[in-house]
Amino acid sequence: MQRYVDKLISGYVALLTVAMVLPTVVVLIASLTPREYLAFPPGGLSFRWYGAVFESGVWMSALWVSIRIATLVTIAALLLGIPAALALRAAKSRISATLQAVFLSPLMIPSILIGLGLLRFFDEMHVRPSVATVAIGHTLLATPYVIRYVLAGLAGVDPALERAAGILGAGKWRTFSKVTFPLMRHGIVAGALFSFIISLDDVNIALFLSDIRVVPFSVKLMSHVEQNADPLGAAVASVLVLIALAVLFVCDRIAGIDWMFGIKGSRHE
Amino acid sequence: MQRYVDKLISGYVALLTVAMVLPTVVVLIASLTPREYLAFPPGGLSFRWYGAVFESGVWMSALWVSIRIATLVTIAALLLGIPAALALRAAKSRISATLQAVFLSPLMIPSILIGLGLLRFFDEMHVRPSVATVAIGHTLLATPYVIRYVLAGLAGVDPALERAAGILGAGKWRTFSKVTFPLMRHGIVAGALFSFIISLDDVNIALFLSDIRVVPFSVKLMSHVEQNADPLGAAVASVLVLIALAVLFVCDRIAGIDWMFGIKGSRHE
Amino acid sequence: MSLPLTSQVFLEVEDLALSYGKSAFGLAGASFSARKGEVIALLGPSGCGKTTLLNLIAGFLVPDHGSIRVAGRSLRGVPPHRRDMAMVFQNYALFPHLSVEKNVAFGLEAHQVPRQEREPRIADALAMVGLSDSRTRYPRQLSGGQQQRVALARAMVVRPSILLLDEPLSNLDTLLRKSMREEIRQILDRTGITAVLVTHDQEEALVVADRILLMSNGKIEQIGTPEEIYERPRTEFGARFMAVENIMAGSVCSGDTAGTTVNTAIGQFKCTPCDVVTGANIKIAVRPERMHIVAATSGSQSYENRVTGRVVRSTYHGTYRRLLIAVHGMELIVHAPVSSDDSEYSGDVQLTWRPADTHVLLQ
Amino acid sequence: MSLPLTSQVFLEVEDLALSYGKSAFGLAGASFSARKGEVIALLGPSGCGKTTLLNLIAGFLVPDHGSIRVAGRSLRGVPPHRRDMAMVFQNYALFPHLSVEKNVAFGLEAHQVPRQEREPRIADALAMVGLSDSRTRYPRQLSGGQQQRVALARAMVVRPSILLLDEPLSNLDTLLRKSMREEIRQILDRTGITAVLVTHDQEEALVVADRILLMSNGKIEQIGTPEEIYERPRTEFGARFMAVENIMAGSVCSGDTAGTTVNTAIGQFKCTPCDVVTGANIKIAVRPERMHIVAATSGSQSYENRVTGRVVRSTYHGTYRRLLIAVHGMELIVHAPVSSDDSEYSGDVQLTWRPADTHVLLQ
Repeated sequence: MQRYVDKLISGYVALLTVAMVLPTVVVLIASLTPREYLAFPPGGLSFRWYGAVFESGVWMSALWVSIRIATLVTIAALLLGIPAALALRAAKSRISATLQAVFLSPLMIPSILIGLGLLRFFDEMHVRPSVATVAIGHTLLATPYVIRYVLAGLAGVDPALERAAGILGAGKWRTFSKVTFPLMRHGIVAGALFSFIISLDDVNIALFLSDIRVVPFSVKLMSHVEQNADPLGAAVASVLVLIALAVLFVCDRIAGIDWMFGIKGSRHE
Repeated sequence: MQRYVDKLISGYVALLTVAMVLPTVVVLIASLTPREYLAFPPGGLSFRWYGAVFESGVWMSALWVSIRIATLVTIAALLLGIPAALALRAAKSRISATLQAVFLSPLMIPSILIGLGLLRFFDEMHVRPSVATVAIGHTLLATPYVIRYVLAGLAGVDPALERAAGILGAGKWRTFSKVTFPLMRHGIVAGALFSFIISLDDVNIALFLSDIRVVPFSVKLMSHVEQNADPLGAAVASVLVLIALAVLFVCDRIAGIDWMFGIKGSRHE
Repeated sequence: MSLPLTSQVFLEVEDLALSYGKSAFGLAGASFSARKGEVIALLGPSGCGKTTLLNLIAGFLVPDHGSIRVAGRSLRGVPPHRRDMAMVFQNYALFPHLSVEKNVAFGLEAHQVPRQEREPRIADALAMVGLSDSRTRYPRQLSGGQQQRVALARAMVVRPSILLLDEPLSNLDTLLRKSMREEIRQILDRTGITAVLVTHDQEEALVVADRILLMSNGKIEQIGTPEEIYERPRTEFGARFMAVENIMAGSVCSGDTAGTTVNTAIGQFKCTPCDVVTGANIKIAVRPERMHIVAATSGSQSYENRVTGRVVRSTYHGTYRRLLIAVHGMELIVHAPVSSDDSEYSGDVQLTWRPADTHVLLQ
Repeated sequence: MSLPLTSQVFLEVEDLALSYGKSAFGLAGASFSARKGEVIALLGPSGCGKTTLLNLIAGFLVPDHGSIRVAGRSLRGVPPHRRDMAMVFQNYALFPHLSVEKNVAFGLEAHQVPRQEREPRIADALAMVGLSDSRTRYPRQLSGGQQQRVALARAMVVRPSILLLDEPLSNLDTLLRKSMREEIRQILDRTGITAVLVTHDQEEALVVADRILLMSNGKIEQIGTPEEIYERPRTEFGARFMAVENIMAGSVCSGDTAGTTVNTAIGQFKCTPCDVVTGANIKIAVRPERMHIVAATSGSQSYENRVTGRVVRSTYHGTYRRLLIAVHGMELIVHAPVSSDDSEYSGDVQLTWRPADTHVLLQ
């Protein structure tokens, strides 16, 4: 009986796994077609469409714009989010709960609205679309994630450890740099990872805050696939996935990714 | 000294709070303009553009499509996500960590890619765009959130409680319904909330998987604001926010929202 | 090691084993039995397998081999909820979302006790632990001691055939722990229930149990009544665990049914009788409170075993004074009664103890 | 309640208070002082304010009023890291991301001890706790007892002026707790450090401390040496907490410097002298192990206070037998030595105890 249930669960989990990765796999395979149209099965194997992406000045400059934006966003979101998380942790629990709700509210708000709101705001201020305006929009989107992950990282830091550092002679800064920071590092890395990828993938906000002179990669991808069904779009989307995987790999080197996916606790518990 | 730091932190937190809610507030206020064009400050106060939304058959049918999709997505994501989370919890920690990474991977994948992949897949299968195709796309996006929140909810359920129920004579089903479920309820409600709102707000996937006969609210909003700068778009975006708030309110009634925003633990700890 | 089967045997555990890796701590072939109404303590240090054994009895773990029988019926394949047992958990495991009365009612509902029968049984159980006034409160509103009582009431109310207790008192303060163990003993006596108690606390086992299984490294070291376990440890582990702190290596000089004589580094001592051949290397053990101090100068009452030593350190423990005494390079621990004149516990002293308190240990 | 100021006074706490709400448990005007090298135990049940007092001394909490002085210098406004103290935490609070040696080195680096001086001090500290072989291991790889030792080494290595210990042994097994408290006492003795120990365990306080502050409800109930606290409890709380289980209400019959005579429901008893007026309602307390059984028939040695009763229950505790004895409707607890013939502890017995063991309690 128990064995039967175990098999059922295994089967179910396997099925769900396939469903989850299916779209990605379809696009990755389709992007390798040698044909002129998007085909699945691809009917061959070729890097021809990747070549087209990497040889195109327009696509490469869009990619460069996106990477610049994502880097700015990551830095800004960390600079805003880490102190906010530390303040929330120190605050009384009632105040903290309210502020957490406020800070995390962008998770609940349609990104179109954030784009629209900032567009109006920048218009009023006579600020012209640029890498910076897109980055500001994405930072609003990314900061809640940083706060969330850093708070989760801090939750694993027993305050007794900071007291122990204090009574052993460590001032606030030494306590933070030698005890708190190393123990919450995972949270910061996870926040940075998500910030980067959110910025890289966003279309809705970038659409409002960029213009013809500043076209991020994902916006260009969106407008491309809206008008064309060629394999170039699949190749571009695959490039996005590959960049995400590269960033993930770097983060894994720094802090171990098992932690990011949640629940099962940090390695230091 | 300490007081000075406290004030600095308070000020910083206040500033960040303003920045976070700024775009939303700008749009909400701008949507109340009586004028023909999107103005901030609005130069008056009127529900004229809301009237225009609610009196328009096109907008209302789009809203109805969205709500149907979001409801389907919520149900499907819960049906898929809850058993997956239970299986992940029961699995050995090494297997579980790997599977969690797989299940949560859609969080890392650009939604454009998911849309593109499913579009190709449905094309191959000769499935025509419908409410169901959009719902399937959103379910792929929403299920990882459900798994994540339900796992977080389960993390607060001490396995000793389930053993206690068992030795007191409760079979597997009674133990689940009387002990595990009530204690993980928050996680389920949070997962449902996020599923609903993700579906309501998504544009990228819906764009690929819908067609002219099935236009979700947010897709219609996107195409509207791409072409018009009138206050109607602001009013529509505000309606989305109001729906999100309404759902949030319902969830709060069911399970208390303080829990959703994370970290500070459930009321039963 | 199991008792002979009699008509009274109620719980029988035979050669029960679980390899390390399947549980945090393994168990290697444990056998014992309990009569109806008997309270058995599984006593040992952390990691000795006592909790594994309890979880096997409860059905939370499945043994590699061996059998468990209750009233002659094998429990192989029977899930926990059909074993007709109840358990008090170390952290109480009260349902946090249910009130005290709902916690207690849980088992009655699960066992489908008729509705009209439930109320009086809940009232009785809560009265038994003195918590009739706290019915509508929630576990988080209770102190540790009160939570402990609710856990006990919740387990007892289902009238289990066997009650399992997993370190039920380890989360309580010293004082509360002492009074709760008396109370638990009385409740067990009054209800005549068969119980298995897991504990790492020697005194708790002595006070609560009818019989003690002393465990170490996944094995049963000794089974016996509290008196047997305390007074006659059979192995060095048992002696150390029961706080017999003076253990000396020696060789057997002579032995008959009246007693054994053993040569040690600090002299020749008379011991309890045992079947060890002359010349064998063995260890002997003497409890600190069974060694008596006689001031070197006085000629007061003394026993057959005697050595002279020097007090190295003396600590006050309230009921007794703990003395570290150097005897020819060996250190002995003596617990001496606190007297108004502690000067007799300094300098050179004579130590004396009875042969009956000098135990030969199995290697 | 504070000792007279002498040149030796090192730590002085005066009227220190923190209202409930600012900390989990409040503290109402505590005063005491400690001489250089003295070990003070803050003893009391959970919630009595002992940990609050320790955290105030450490500087983790800021008092509402009152002062703390070390060697004459006020610590008002001095943050924890400038107090030149060290602390051993209840859960050890070892840095999980640092190896054992890095944990121990932490305080030396924070205090900017020159690099060449650190290595020998780390080696000494680890040798002191017997962990020289575990330098490169991480806290999670150590047993509870080893973690405890690392915490001690980490605190001692900085040579603090005052060592604070917050329930350092409460997470250990009974047997390990007993041996660790001896070891801690020896390390404190050897280093001559001034220490404040928080504990809820009576015997731990008796063994480790030079003086004990008995606390209850945020107040100091009694300050004294282990002997004073154990032998001469002054309040009913103190008596109960120190396991003086026989407490009887009565009224004073007569009294002089030689002793007091008190009338109780079960007879008239001679007590220790005290300044209570004749006729006053008071309570008297006698420790269970200071009541002696004389079989009703025999004529063996007995003391001035005497009653006759009936053994209701007898439990075996190894070192002693705990007897519940009914005396004219009152129940007395007696801890009697375990004898080979326990039959004398049943039926009607005569109880006897010394006036010196009969304490009059302050109301």
